[in-house]
Amino acid sequence: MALLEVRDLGLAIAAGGRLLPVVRGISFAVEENETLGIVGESGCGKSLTALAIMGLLEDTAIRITGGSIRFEGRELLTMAPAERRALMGNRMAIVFQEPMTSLNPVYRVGDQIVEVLRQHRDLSTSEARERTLRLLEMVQVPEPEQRVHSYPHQLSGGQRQRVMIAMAIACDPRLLIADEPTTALDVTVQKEILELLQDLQKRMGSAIVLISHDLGVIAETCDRVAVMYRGTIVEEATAGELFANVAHPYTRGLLASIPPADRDVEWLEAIPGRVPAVDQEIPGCAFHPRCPFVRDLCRTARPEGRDFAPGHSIRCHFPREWRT
Amino acid sequence: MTAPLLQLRDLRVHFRTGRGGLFRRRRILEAVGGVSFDIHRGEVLGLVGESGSGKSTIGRTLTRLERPTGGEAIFEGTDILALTARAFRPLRRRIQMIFQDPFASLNPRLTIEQTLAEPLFIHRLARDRSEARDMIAETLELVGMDPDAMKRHPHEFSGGQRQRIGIARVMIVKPRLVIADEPVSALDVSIQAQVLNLIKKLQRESGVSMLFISHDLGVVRYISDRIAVMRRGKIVEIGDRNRIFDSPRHDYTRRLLASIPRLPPAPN
Amino acid sequence: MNGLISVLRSVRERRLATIGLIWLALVCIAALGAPLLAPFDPLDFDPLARLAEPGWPHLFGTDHFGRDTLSRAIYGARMAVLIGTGSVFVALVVGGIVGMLSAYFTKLGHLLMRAVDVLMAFPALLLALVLMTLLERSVVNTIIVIGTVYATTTARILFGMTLKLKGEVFVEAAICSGAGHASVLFRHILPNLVSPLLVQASFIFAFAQLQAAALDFLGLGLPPEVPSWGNMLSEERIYITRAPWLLIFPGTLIILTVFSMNLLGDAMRDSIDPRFRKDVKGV
Amino acid sequence: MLGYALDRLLTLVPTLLAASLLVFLFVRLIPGDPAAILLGDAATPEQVAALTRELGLDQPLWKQYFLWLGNILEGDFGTSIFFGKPVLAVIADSAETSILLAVTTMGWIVLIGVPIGILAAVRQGSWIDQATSGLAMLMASVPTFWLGLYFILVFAVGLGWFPSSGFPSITGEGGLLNLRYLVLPSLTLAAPNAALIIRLVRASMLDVSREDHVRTARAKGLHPLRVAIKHIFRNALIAVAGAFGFTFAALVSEAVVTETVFSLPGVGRLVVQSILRRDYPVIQGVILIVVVFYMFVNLLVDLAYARLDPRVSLK
Repeated sequence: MALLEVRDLGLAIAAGGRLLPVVRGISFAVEENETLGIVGESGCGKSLTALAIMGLLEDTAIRITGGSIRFEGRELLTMAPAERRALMGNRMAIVFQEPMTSLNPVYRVGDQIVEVLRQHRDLSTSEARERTLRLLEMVQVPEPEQRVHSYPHQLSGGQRQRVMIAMAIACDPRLLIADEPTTALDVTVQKEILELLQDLQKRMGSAIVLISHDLGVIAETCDRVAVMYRGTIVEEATAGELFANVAHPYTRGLLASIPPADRDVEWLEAIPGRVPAVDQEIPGCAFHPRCPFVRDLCRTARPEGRDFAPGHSIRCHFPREWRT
Repeated sequence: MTAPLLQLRDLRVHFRTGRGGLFRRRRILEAVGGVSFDIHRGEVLGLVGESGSGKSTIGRTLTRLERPTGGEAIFEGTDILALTARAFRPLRRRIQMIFQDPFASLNPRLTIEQTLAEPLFIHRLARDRSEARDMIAETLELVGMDPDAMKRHPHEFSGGQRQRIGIARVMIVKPRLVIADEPVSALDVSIQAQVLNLIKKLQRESGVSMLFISHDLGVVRYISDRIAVMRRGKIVEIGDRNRIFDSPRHDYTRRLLASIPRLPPAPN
Repeated sequence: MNGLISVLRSVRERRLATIGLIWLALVCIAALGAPLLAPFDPLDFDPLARLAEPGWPHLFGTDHFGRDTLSRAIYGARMAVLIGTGSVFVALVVGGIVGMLSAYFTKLGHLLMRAVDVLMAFPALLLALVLMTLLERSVVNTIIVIGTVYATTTARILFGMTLKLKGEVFVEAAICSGAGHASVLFRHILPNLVSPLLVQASFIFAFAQLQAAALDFLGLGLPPEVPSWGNMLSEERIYITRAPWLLIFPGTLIILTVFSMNLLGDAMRDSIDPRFRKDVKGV
Repeated sequence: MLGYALDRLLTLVPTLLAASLLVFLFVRLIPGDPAAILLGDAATPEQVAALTRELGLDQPLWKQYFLWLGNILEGDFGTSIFFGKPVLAVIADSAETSILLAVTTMGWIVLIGVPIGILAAVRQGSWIDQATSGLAMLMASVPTFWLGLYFILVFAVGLGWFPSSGFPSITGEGGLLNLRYLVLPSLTLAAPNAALIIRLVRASMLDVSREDHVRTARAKGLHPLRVAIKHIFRNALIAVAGAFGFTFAALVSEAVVTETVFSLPGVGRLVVQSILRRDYPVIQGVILIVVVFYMFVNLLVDLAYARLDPRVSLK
């Protein structure tokens, strides 16, 4: 049994009395000790999936339209709110993209970590403070004795993100979701944060779901990768298999779109067009209007998920068409 | 070799942070601490650095959106930093800027035609509306947009399209120097590639000089002829693109390059 | 123009705001057509019918001089509209110019905004009282005084909003295109302020009614013979038990008018640029 | 923090000077001989001549101002025409009523405004929210004197629960029980202001609830009520605290109408009566003191901001 199992999860945005699907039945599983990367462009539904797993879609315009999310064998979507809250920040935790705004500006960072410890662990204030110091050491915040008394705005972006991570791992979560954890940071800081996450995972043995728009970040950090496009996972495999044998034209297009820093490229092979608006229904394969290898079948029939190679699944009628 | 189009000499920019007072010291922040470089005709100089390195401030100072505290910028023989605002206005046609945020850089109340016609009338490049309209249609096609777009308002366009319109606004006045301040960093990867290709193509075709500011080393490598690496308001290293990437001399450049996540090549 | 349309659309979507709009239209009709609509002369004494109860021919009774309450109330609508629009006009024009220019031309602005600060050191009602002491009691002076009081707040608000817009990328882009001060101010900044100003105007209109009524009540507003709702309440307050209609009727008119304006402003506020939503605060 | 406070205090000085200049000019703007105006109609030519010399009215205007300012700083606000005693003493007599009225009113505003505002925000969109929001707007649309008159009619005249007018000092006979005289006036004065606070608390909380850090708080597994109070309301308080301060500062002058309706011997009523009596020295004195009070409270508000929002003072 996987630690986290998402099955046919459907999410829709409620707008003007209509429900517009944004995540269209995605399934994946994450094991302990594993890092799953979910990559895709904005609007593909990757962050909403993260919020759905964490149970943070309440009070938003997003509705869960179907499917199941099982965590440690228990169904989350039908769980009582109190029971679910007992898991949040405890067995499962999340690190958000914006370290600038994700911490409460009026409380000292130490107190914000203490809060989550006291919520889920039966600790005295001084025990919680002691543990907070150790957590800040773990995430390599310099001079933790001073930093616990700092307010968020007194820290740099990288330090704030370390505090967010300390808060997330405070209760030894089995699942850590990192939603674009380094997007707002400089490359040198990004590298440190990603190394920290990998290091922590080794020590704690928890599962990580890393969500990013940056294929480079995903390629460097993840064991398995799921590529999302317009609410579906179009390709999924272990990182090694995926990048060695890219099979979906979208994945290939994404890779070709990124100007590499380690070699010269004269022209980028950009994916033409853009992601259709949410309220636009696309018959057949959602990617067909932008696909350079489109054929008639793609315009009418929605491709089902299938195995392209062992452990490498794909949603495409004509994978690796560029080879032929 | 002819004289450079722009010679920047010892540019310094300082910001005051917060309000000071008799009982509190006002802090002075050095955003740019003595930067010099040349941009030659037809050349793209990439300016790369992390946030707070002062790279954007240089671009904003050259378009006089920010006041320098020292230094000079000789553009075609005149020090544009020493001119009065009034005297600089005609020169604005020659030095244009592409902004980062395509959602904020277009006035939501104006149609695309109104936005694009503005510089034409200011700089007397069009005599009347019909001539302006022809030039706008031509420029929109140049940036890969349907000329019908001119009748619409910014909110009807996607981020990539708006950035194309922003580029059209710059190219329509036929500038000599374009300052591109993180022009693609707000865009999704697939759109970013389209816009980068467009900028590169337009630069090649028009031979305009460009100061291309970005935090993304891959992007800078793709577009620039020469590259300057900035850190804390100073240039730590400047040189030809391949020299910087293949044999970086400064520690910071090396650290920067080592931090970039490695990306597998796209299959062919 | 687009702003106006979207504002009106947002109003239509709210039933309560629509009712408010209808009420305000009725007030305007009463104001314009007062001589035609009023059954009696609002100043005519009828010594035989003093404090007459509502009935025929005085539908809403008479006051202690025997003047027809309904007719006075209809003429009162005239004063309400006049004072409201007049104050809005003074506040928006004076406050608007000061606020916008101060934010745009920083050196001048520093000076002007300090002056606004000084005026804002006087609480609103006190400032109105002081100014009224210096001036004769008249309609125009009441408008000037209330307009001035709200001109200070309007200047503050506009200062803030203009400053925000001035830092907008599209304004910088216009400057980079070579646009001059006039073009930046009137083409790029002002049109983006129209809808928030409209919201502000509706709140000023509402406040002005209450302020005018308070001044009337204190005997420092409109001249006592002018038939305004505030004066009606002020003069007849001692008859609150003997002739309750004399207070219920004009009081309700004020409340309905202010309430409608507030509803309208509130509905419009939701339709404007979220950046400015906090700036225009009504009730 | 101390530096911040001192700086804020220092910036008040020029504003205060300018405001005092306006107050000074106020009497000079009234047509006629200022000395005659300040002495009232009953003054003899000798008295006028004496005051002209005392105030330096034969000197240039700027000298007159500094002379006047110097007197004020020494506590000499002049003599009331009507009462014939020092202005400061006249104002002191009405201060107790004004302060007690402002404090009780503030109590109502907080007691009514905050809980209802929180409730409306937490139950956003529910019937409770709609009802309270509508009621709040209605409360803000009622002229205070009208409300006061009906309070008197119902609760004083009709039900006889509270006295309808006046306020004997709490130091006199009856002691603290005399505060019952202030129940109706303070409720009258509180109504529109509480309405404002209800709407502000609600709006600020809704604003804050959209911020990222609230999502972080939810992700910690905290109880929704804890999120609402400790995270949302605590941040909303930054905006609300300002409104509390401005409201309190304005209450003294806003009380003009209420004090008139309930015949309370407060500063507000003193202003109105002095205006009607043309007792200019008193008007001048009251305005000056109210302005200083108003600015002082605003200073406290700024300092409260700095306490509530660590980003303000430490930046």
